[in-house]
Formats: sequence, C-alpha cells, structure tokens
Amino acid sequence: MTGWLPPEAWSAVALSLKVSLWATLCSLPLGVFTAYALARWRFPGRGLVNGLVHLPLILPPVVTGYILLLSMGPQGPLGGPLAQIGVVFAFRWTGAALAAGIMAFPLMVRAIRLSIEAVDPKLEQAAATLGAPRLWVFASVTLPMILPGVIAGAILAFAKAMGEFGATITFVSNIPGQTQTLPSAIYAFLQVPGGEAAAVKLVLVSVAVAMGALLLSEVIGRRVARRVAGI
Amino acid sequence: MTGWLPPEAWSAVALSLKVSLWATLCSLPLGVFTAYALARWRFPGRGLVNGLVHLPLILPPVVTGYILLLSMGPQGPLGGPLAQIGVVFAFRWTGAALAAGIMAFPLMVRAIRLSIEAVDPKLEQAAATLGAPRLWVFASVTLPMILPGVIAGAILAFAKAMGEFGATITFVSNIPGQTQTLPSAIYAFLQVPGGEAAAVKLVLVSVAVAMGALLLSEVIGRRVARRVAGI
Amino acid sequence: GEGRLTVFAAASMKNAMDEIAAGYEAETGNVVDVSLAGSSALARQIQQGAPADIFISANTDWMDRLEAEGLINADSRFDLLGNAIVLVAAKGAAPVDIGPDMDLAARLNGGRLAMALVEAVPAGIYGKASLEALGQWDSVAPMVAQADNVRAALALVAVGAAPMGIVYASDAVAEPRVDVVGTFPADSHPPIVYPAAKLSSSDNPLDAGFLAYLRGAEARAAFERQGFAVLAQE
Amino acid sequence: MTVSVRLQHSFGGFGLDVAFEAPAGITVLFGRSGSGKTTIINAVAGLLTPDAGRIAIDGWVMLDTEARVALPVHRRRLGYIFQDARLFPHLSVRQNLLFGQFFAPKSAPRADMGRVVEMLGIGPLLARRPAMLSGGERQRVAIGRALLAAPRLILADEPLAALDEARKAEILPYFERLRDEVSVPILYVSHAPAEVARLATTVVALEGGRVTGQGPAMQILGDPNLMPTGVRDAGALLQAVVVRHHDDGLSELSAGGVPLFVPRVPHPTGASLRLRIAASEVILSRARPEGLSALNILPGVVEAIREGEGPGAMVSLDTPAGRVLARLTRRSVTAMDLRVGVACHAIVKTVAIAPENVS
Amino acid sequence: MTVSVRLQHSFGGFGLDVAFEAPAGITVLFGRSGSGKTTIINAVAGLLTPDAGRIAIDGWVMLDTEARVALPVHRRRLGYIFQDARLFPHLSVRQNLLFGQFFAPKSAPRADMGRVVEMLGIGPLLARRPAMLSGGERQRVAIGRALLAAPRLILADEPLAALDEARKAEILPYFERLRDEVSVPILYVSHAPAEVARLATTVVALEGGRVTGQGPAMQILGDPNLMPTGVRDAGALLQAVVVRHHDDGLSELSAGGVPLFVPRVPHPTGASLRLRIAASEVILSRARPEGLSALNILPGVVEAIREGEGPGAMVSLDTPAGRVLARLTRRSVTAMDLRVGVACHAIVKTVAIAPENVS
Ligand SMILES: Nc1ncnc2c1ncn2[C@@H]1O[C@H](COP(=O)(O)OP(=O)(O)OP(=O)(O)O)[C@@H](O)[C@H]1O
Ligand SMILES: Nc1ncnc2c1ncn2[C@@H]1O[C@H](COP(=O)(O)OP(=O)(O)OP(=O)(O)O)[C@@H](O)[C@H]1O
Ligand code: MOO
Ligand SMILES: [Mg+2]
Ligand SMILES: [Mg+2]
Repeated sequence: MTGWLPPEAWSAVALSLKVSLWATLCSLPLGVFTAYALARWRFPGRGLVNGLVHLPLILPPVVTGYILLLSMGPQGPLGGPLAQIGVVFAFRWTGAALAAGIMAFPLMVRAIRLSIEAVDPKLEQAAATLGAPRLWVFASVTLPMILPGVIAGAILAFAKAMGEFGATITFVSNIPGQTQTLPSAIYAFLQVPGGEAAAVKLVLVSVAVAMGALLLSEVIGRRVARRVAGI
Repeated sequence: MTGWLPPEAWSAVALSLKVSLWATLCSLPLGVFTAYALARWRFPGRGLVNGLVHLPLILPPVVTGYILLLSMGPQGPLGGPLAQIGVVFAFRWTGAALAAGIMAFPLMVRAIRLSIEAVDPKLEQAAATLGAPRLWVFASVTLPMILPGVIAGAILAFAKAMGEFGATITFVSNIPGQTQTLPSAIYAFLQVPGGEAAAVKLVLVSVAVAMGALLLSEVIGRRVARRVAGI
Repeated sequence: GEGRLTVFAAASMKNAMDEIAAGYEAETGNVVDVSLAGSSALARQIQQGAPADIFISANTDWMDRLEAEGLINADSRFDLLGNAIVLVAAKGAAPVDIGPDMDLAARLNGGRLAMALVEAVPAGIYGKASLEALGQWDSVAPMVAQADNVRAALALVAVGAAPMGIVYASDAVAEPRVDVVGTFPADSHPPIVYPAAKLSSSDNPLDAGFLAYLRGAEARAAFERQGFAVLAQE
Repeated sequence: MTVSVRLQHSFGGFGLDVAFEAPAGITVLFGRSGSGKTTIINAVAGLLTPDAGRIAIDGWVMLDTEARVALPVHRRRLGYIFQDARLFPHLSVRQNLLFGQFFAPKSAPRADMGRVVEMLGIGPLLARRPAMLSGGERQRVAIGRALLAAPRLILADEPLAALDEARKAEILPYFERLRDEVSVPILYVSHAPAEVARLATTVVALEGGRVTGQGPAMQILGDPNLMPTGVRDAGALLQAVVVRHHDDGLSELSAGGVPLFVPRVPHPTGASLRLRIAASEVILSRARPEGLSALNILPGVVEAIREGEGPGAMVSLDTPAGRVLARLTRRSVTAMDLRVGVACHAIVKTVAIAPENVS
Repeated sequence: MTVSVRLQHSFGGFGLDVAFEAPAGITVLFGRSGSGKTTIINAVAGLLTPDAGRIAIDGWVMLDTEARVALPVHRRRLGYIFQDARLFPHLSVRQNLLFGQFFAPKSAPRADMGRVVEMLGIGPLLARRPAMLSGGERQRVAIGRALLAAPRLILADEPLAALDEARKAEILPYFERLRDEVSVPILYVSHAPAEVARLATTVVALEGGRVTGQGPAMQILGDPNLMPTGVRDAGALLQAVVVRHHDDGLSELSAGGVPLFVPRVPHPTGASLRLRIAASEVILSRARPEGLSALNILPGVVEAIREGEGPGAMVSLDTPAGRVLARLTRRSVTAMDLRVGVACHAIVKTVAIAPENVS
C-alpha cells in the first residue's frame, strides 16, 4: 500500500484530511451562526454580510489566497497582531485550514441556512413560552431540528476543503509535511515530466475520500432527519 | 472609464460575462433535470450520479481542466467526434463556457434540488388527475413552483462561473479576445512584479458583477416566491 | 547534524530538487523541505515574510525585485541554472529549422501554438521575445494559446490539442508524446537564468552548505538529467 | 353511466376487499376513520395500484389486474376534488379552471366554462390567485376545475372536512347542483351523517375494509344496523313536496300527506326535496299532543324497537311520510309501554329540521 | 390570582381595545372568527407587543406600555397550550414534559410530574416521540408540558379546534380537571358554545375587537343579547346536583328541585354539575304534557320573548332550575298565545342533553 504512492504523497493525504477536518469543525459554529443570522435576522448590512460570505465562491481562488497572504501573513494587518498573541496561520497547516475553511464557508452557510429557513418558528416560540431564553431555545430546539442540514453542510464543506488548491498554495505555500495538501501535491506532480501517474493516483485518493464523505452525508442526513422527525 | 483599465481588460470583462451567461443558460435545463432526478427518482446509480455532479466541487480545478482537455480536446474521445459534427470547444469561448458550466454545475443542482424537494407532490398528483401527462405536469406545475430556487441556482452558478479560472485556462488556454476571461487576466497580472494595481481593478470589477448578481438573485428570488405563492 | 532547511523553488524544478534534497539529506543528515510553486507566488510569499531560507526563481525579474527590497542576501545570489526554449510537436514531426526564414504560422496550418502566458510567465516571455527577434511574432500571435504555466502548454501539445508549442528544453526532455523539433537560438531571447539566493531573514546555519551543494557535482548531474544547463561553477 | 369497482388490497395491518356499483348521481362512501375510503378513492384515481381488482365505467376499463390493464392517472379522465382544494397557487382562478381542458379529448362532452362559473358563483374571482380566496371559495373553484376537465367520473375525498360549519353550508348546495344537473357519476367520501343524508343518491357503507351495506340512500340511512358510526347519528330520510311559502318565514311541506313546517326553503312550490330527521331529535307521544310549540307531528305505528347497550333504545315508526327513527331511553319505552304495532306520534321541532338537512 | 388585561392595538383594518379581568378558573375568550381572540392571547404571551396596554397577574406586571415594562416571552412564566400542540418532535414525551422545568424558578410551586402524568393518563406514552401519538394524546401531552412549566398563567388558543369530535370528548375532561384542581388562572380561546358552556368559569365575549360582555359563565351564556355567534347557538346553563344513579343507565339530577334524567354521569351522588340546554332543543307546552317519551319537563313562567329577523323567536322561561331559553317559530308563539307572565313547560329530551353539555 505504502509503495503505491511515495511517502510524501501519503503525508499530503494525511495533512489534507487533518486540514479539511479542522477547517470544517472550526468553521462550523461560525457557519451555523452566520446562517442563522442571515435566515432569521433583519439587520442593516445583511446584504453585505451575505455578499462577503459568498466572496470566496466568486473570486478566483488565487485572489482569495493573496488577500489572505496580505492580511493574515506575518506582516499583514491581522497576521501581525495575531502572531503577537501566538496565533500564526502563515505557512502553517493552520493557515491551510483557514484557507480551506474560508473557501468552503459559502457552501456550508448555504446548506445550513436553507435548513434553518425550513424550521417552523412556532416551535421556537413554544419553547420561549415555556421559559427558555433565546440561546437555550436555539440549542435545544433549533439546533437539533437543523442537524441534518448542518451535517450536509459540514460534509460538503469537508469535500470542498479536500479539493481546495489555489487559495491554499498562494497563502501558505507548498511545504511538504507542513502545508503540502493533496491538491498541492497533485499540482507539483503535474509541473514536471513524468509526474502524471502519481498525480492520477492522488486524484483517485482525493475523489475516494470526498465521495465517501458525500455518501456518508446523504446516509447520515437521512437517518438524522428521521430521528429528528421522531419516526 | 475605458482609460481606467486597458482595453484588453475590458474585452476580458465582456468575454467573462458572455461565457458565464452562456454557461449558466445552457447548463440550466440539464441542471433542472438532474436536480429533479436526484430529488424525485429512485434509480440504481443515483449515488453515482450525485457523486459525479459533485466531482468538480471536490477536485482541484486544474484536474477538472485536464480531464476536459483529455476528453473534449480535438483528439479526445468526445472532442474528436463532436468536431466532426461542427461542435468545437477547444480554444473557443464555448470551451470556456463549458468549463465554467461544469464547475458551477454542482452549486446549481444543489440549489434547485432543495427547491424541488420542497414542492408538495400532491399538487403534481392533482395535475395528473386532471389529465396532464408527466412532462406537462412538470412544465406547468413543478417548474413554476421551483422558479425561485432555479433563479437562485442560476445566479449562484453565474457568480461561480465569473470566478472560474483553473479549469478554464487548463482546458482552453488564454487567448485574448477569445478565451481570456477575467480570472485569467487577473492571474496574468499577478504573475509579474508590479501587476497588482491592474489585478486589483479587475478583481473589483469581478466582485461588483458577482455581488450584483447575488443581490439580484435575493431580490428576484423573493419577488418570484411571492408571485408563485400568489400573495 | 539534524538541521532543517526550507527551500522555495520554482515548480518546474521538482524532479531535480527531489533528487538533490534526497542526496543532501543522505550526505548531511539534515532535512530539506522544498516548497514548489510558481515563482511569482513564492516571491510574494517571501515579500510577506515567508519562513524560507533559500529561494530559487525561474526568472530574474522576481529575484531582482526581492533583491531591490533587501529581502535576499545579494552576496549569496548566483545564477544556478540556464535553460533553452524549444519548439515541440507531436511525436514524429519533422524538425524545423528555427530562424527568420521559417514560416511558423504556415507550419501551424491553422492549429494553435501552445505557450505559457506571453506577458506573465517566464517561458512565455522568452518565447515571445524569440519569435519577435525572428520576425515571426506578428504572424503567429493570433494562433498562440497561452497556458498558465509551461507544463500546461506542454500538455496541450502532448494531448494533441495544439500541433506545436514552445517550452523549456527541461520540460520536453521526459515527455514521450512529443518531440523537440527545434531549439531557439540563445541570442534570440534574454538569457534564461534560474538565480538562487539566501533570504536576508534566514539565519539558518545550513544555508551556505546547501547553496554549495547546489553547485556540487551531484546536483549538477541531477539538473542535467532533467535537461537544465548548469551555469553555476563549483 | 355506472362505475363498477372491485378491489382487493392489503397494507400491513389492513385488508381492503370491496365491490360496489356507483350509478349516476352521488355515491357516498361512508364509514368511520380507517375504514378504507381514501384507499378506494386513490385506487380509482390511479394514485395507488391495488393488489387485485377491476374498475370500469360502463364498459371502459381503467384497471383490470387480471388483464394487466392499468391506465395511468392522467388517462383516467377524472375530476378529483381534494379535501384541501389543492389549487395551483401560481395560477389564477381562471387558469386553474382551464387546466384540465387541454387534456380532455376533443370529442368529450365539454362542460361550458360560463355555465360552471355561473353555477358555482365564482365569476368575480376569475382573476384572483388562490391565496386570495376564502376556504369556501377555494373549494368551489376546485369543484369547477374538476368539472371542466370533462371527467367521466368525479371523485371527492371529504371535500368539506377542512371547512368550518359556515363554509360547509356554503358549499353543500353546489354539490347538490352537481348531483342534479350533471350526469357524471360522483364518488364522494364522507363520515358526516348530515352530509351523507343531504347528498347521497347511493350509499356504500364501509367498515374495516368491507362493504357492510350498499343501496339507495333512503334505505341505508334508515337502517340503524347499517349505520357504521353508531346509533347516535342515525336518522331517517323523508321525501317531501313544497306546498306553500307562508308569510311568517316558514315553508309548508307535505310528506306523504303529513304537513311539515320548515324555515323558508328556496325551492318553488311543487318541488320535491329530502328531509333528514335525526333519531335523537324525535320525541314520541302515545296521545296526539296538543298545545306544543313543536309544529311537526307525524302519526305512525311502531315497527320495531332495538335496545342498545346503554340506556337508549331505537324505535322505528311507520308513518305516512315514511319510516321515522326515534332514539329514546329504555325508561321511556317502558313508561310509555311501547311495543311493535302500537300507534303513536313523532314530535319534531320545526327548527330542529335544520337547513342542512333539507335538500 | 387574578389576571388583569388592558390592551389597545391596531392592525391595518382592525382595532383592538379591550379590558377585562380573569379570575382563577377558566376565563373563556369567546367570539367569532376575527374578533381578536388570538391577538389578545399573543399579547399576553409576549409574542406580540401591543400599541398600548397593561397586563398583570395580581401585582406582578408583565407589560405596561406607559411604564415601558415588557417582559420578554421567556420571563412571563406561561403555559401556552397551542391549537396544534407544537410538541418538540425530536424529544420524547418525557423530555417534552420536562422542558419547562429547567426554567421555572426554584421557589415556584412545582407541579408534580407524577401527578400530572397520572391526571392526564399519559404514563404509557412517556418514552414515545410525538410523531407516534394520536391527536388527542398529543394535546394531552401539550397540556402536561404547559402545567409542568410551573406557570402563573395558562393560555390556550382553541386547543381543541384541530381535533375531531371523538378527540375533543377525550380532552375536555382534562381541562375540567385543570379548572377544578389547579389554582392557576386559565385564559381559554374558543368559539364553540358547547365548549364554552362546559368549561368557562368566566366568559369574556368579544366582537370586532371590543368586549361586549364579561362575567360569570351562567350569566353571559344565558343572555341571548350577548351571544356573539347568534341565537342559533344560544342555550341556558343550569346548575344541578346528582341525586341517584339508576339501573337503567340513567342518572337522576336535581336542578332547583326539578328532577332531570341524563345518561349515566361519572360523578358521585351529591356532586354538583352544570347542564347546558340548547335553546333550539327545547319544546314548550302550555299544559303539562303527558305520555311523552321526553323525561325532562321544567315548569316555568315566560320571562321575555324576543323576535328575530327570521321566522324564529327566543323565549326566556323562568323555572325553579334557573333560566331556560327556548327557540320557537313565531307561528308557535302566536298559536300558543305565549306572553310574558304566562306559565308553561319546557320539554327537553333526555338524550338531547348530550354528554358534552353535562359537566
Ligand atoms: N400507505 C399505507 N401504508 C400502510 N397502511 C396504510 C397506508 N394507507 C392507509 N393505510 C391504512 O389503511 C387503512 C385505511 O386507510 P384509509 O386512508 O383508506 O382510511 P379512510 O377510510 O380514508 O380514513 P379517514 O376517514 O381517516 O380518512 C387505515 O388503517 C390506514 O392506517
Ligand atoms: N399580523 C397581522 N396583520 C394584520 N392584521 C392582522 C394580523 N393579525 C391579525 N390581524 C387581523 O386582526 C383581526 C383579529 O385577528 P385574530 O387572529 O386576533 O382573530 P381571532 O379572534 O383569533 O380569530 P379566529 O377565531 O379566526 O382565530 C383579524 O381581522 C385579522 O385579520
Ligand atoms: O517557475 Mo514557473 O513554474 O515557470 O513560474
Ligand atoms: Mg381518508
Ligand atoms: Mg385565532
């Protein structure tokens, strides 16, 4: 098995899994919050927030990567201060996770937002009349009901994160073992003569992982939906 | 105004609009069909189709571009025969549209599928009892009801198409006036020292167009939804 | 030792750098991490404070820019590699006599000439310069398909999408589906130079050793196997 | 036209096995919840394929599982009126009404849009969207939509169940008109006895997936043994003729020669109509009662007495107007010494004959 | 505990301006569709902020627009029982029941889970999900959930409207128990007269956003002028005591000394209960009628006669049992020569006093 791909490739696979997993998990709470705000609140600047969320979908990924590099790099207006308090993204796997998370964010928010819009506000009102404060209503009523949507959104984001390349390589470079994700490795193999075979293998691994995640999301989503509906 | 950006840049803007528009319009029928099939039919291979549809979301765009090049290029197993009947994608803006359409397809299908799943099959049954054959039921009942979702899906796809770079340049290269889209132009400017200023301007144009489309989709979507609900 | 070193190198050097890194690691016990990406992406990352120790660029422009900004140690800079640009065509194609007399546009016969971006990517810039010098550019320009990098241009020829392309000699060397049908005269374009240098921000004690190793015999052999001309003297 | 239906189907715990004929007019499928009414209607509509069965209108076979015939839904030429109207929300009332016309064969006897609109009183609504209609209006449009599809059979599955009493009262007359003016057979599902009494030409009584009785409405509804919803809802149907309209707001009817007074009915003198007299609203008296506020007194002879489990008893009285049912306490039966063959009087309050029961 | 409510609010075309007091027991907000019942309940719940008003329980102010006090919904300590139950589908019955307990202040008099479960008969359902419950069971759980939130006020907006008759009959006794066993005031919205008659301690009659009458149930329901849904639904309430249970399935009651027979009630001898006698079901007779199947005859004196627009008239009779209303035709009034002060008898069929009207 290990002979099938060079060891660095395996380490890229492992790193991509780690990066995508963290990207998904860490952006999930913010994704749920953003989706909730967009679905339920009317506030000035709502259109702007919606636009910002979609920006990574719209911009060429390389541009998103440059924006990240400029703002979150060691000399960036955000990266500098953050580094002072020990939070470093630039040229770390954490940065790869940040880039992947941002690129996947619009997909996650869309999926979750739709499921929130499908929740009957009457149930939330019922919870409030029973004395539950707003946050508790969210945690005990809204969240369980949107779980299928959250899972679908998370897994879609995970799949997207597994494939993210342009923003990642632009922001955190392509350092083996640290920031070389599966797509970066595929890119590197494609840049030199004779690299295609290895690239194809990596593509297959990548497709297998992402497809597995998608299938999982359909199955889990359906099961959780049934559990939530109490059937 | 024209002085603000070099004329080639404006032609890239125009081309990107054309490519994205055609990509969206041409993939729309197939997107609706695929979404309908995934939402309503249970058939063997449904999981596979769902996976295939999502593939461009998951793969690094360059890989999608290579796959297109291999299959739809002049010597490709599909491109060759198609060329015989006069359908050529390679190095044409049509190819750019194809690449953009494929990359945007999963987003479009996801949005439409959700809106189809929200249509009450009972209305479709009612139409059937009145004598409407299946296709007519779709055209006269289902389609009007999902119009908001279709519009949302189409505009999301358009925005995504505006930003598509990797697959497009890999498949159809960058021929000014023919296949040089906005993201290709941005990429080119970013490759040379000092190109940032022009790149930033193009990014702004691209963001403005995509944001406009998104805002439009929210507005139209809401209006059409109200019209369909008959309120 | 068990030191660690980070090298930012142009992506087109991957095969050679893999070999060299392995050789260096075997010899010294130190680990080399090679980050491969487009020269422009790497240069920008360096501008933004990337924690690299050594940069090898595929062109002099970005290295010049970094030097001007004081980001590289000018004393350590040297021209590591040279390359040639060649005309490639599908396997078995007849050779072309590259010169002012060739009618490249006619040879294309309506097909495309695959190149890297002619205004942005070094191989494309060199190719365009050569074609201009040979008086071919104006007739060929409308047929040029510009890829985002050399490898993509080569792929266009390899899969038959374009009948001919202009790429580095180093790229053409191992692509079985294409033949080199001509080499552009070195004087028809600015010198193709891959400069290497140590970053000013790096205080890695291994820098000097690795730069020396790049000039060494093993490195030279590896580069030459990949079709590069080695400019650096030991 | 007669629809003949024979069906067998089983769901997990439920088995359906029915056969009945629905002649022209309204055939009500009557039975309590879960007795299989919707299952039958859906099978007729083609929305459900039964395990076995045959459905035909005059010779035209829509389903024959043995002959492997099963027309798809859209070929069955139905007008299905749903409980919840199911109008198309994105179409105007006019477009909803016209929806089925495209698909009706050119040769089909085409219902006239103008007449249907007139009959249902929906002229002023044509340009509106369904969301702008009241529940009652919506249901009327649904009736019109079904009619205009030129159906060979109309299906209605509890079309009034979702409406409140006022709305029901608004719609019922339209179904009566349908029954009386349109020749298409109507299969109508209901479990409201008053509705059945008012509308049914034929009743098919269902219980647990079996037909427990079928026949003309008068016969089935007057038979307390067949009434599946229990004696509390039993009642008799009487046929009456309008004799005169009085100035004090009452109409005088004659049922087999017995004068009956009801609040003014819209029918002209001489018109024939049906009255329902709920068994629970009849008081019996051995002597002819005098000086009572109740205006309607039917003399008769006790035909049968059935005692139930509770304190009640059901007395059938043979009167010149027809059979009348009275639900009494057993204590009263004893106190009045009621026996088969005894003469007595049925007292019915004028206003107890509520408008819904006059048809 | 008394809830005092004063509210002013206007929607586009509709203006609400009400003030009423709801003492312990069930205060029914009674009025036709669109009269503002739900608007009031929502304002009390805090789901709607009215233009002006004050809502307080004993001195505890939940809303005072002048003092700019408006407790958020979750601080109002309510038990809101919705028309559609609104159970949390993802939680078991037990978890639904316990939902409100977390938020009740420790000091609040805590309803005992065991007792509530016992009272509502939902013990066997605790582990199920709401999707697995029948409509009636679901509504019972909703009642329990509201009770267990230790509310200071229970709100119920047509909690039975979505249920069919059988389910209604199943739930009504639980509301009676609530009224009789729990000291928390209950605001109950309804437009079903039978429900009002059975449950109400106090009635607030609404019409077009105004209070047209408020007071003890007996008083309001016996007043045909105040009954907003029209005379057809009018009826009198009588207070009665259980005298004896007879072997033939009847219970003998005494209303002011007049014996009345109803189908066996579950109450013990000596228990006090309420009867509703619908005006449309009463027959009057000048002479004491003999030999009738109807067992219940109340002697009385005509107190008032009101003639409506139609053929009907409403006669109030003063009987030892209390005021009884009878709806007759004007023809009968003339024929019987009924005038104020005339003695006559009200005849009510035993079985016409349906169980829903016995409380
Ligand atoms: N798809 C199904 N799967 C399993 N059982 C079903 C299904 N549809 C109906 N049933 C069962 O078949 C029986 C008859 O159902 P049906 O809907 O025909 O009753 P109905 O007479 O229309 O009742 P209602 O008056 O409540 O509408 C019921 O016991 C029901 O639970
Ligand atoms: N959000 C709103 N905007 C405008 N008008 C409203 C709104 N909510 C209620 N109304 C109007 O206020 C009036 C009172 O409504 P409300 O829901 O309180 O009536 P109700 O007595 O509960 O009626 P029902 O018995 O039908 O439930 C109605 O005329 C209604 O149309
Ligand atoms: O080093 Mo590159 O890959 O030609 O930019
Ligand atoms: Mg049914
Ligand atoms: Mg209401």
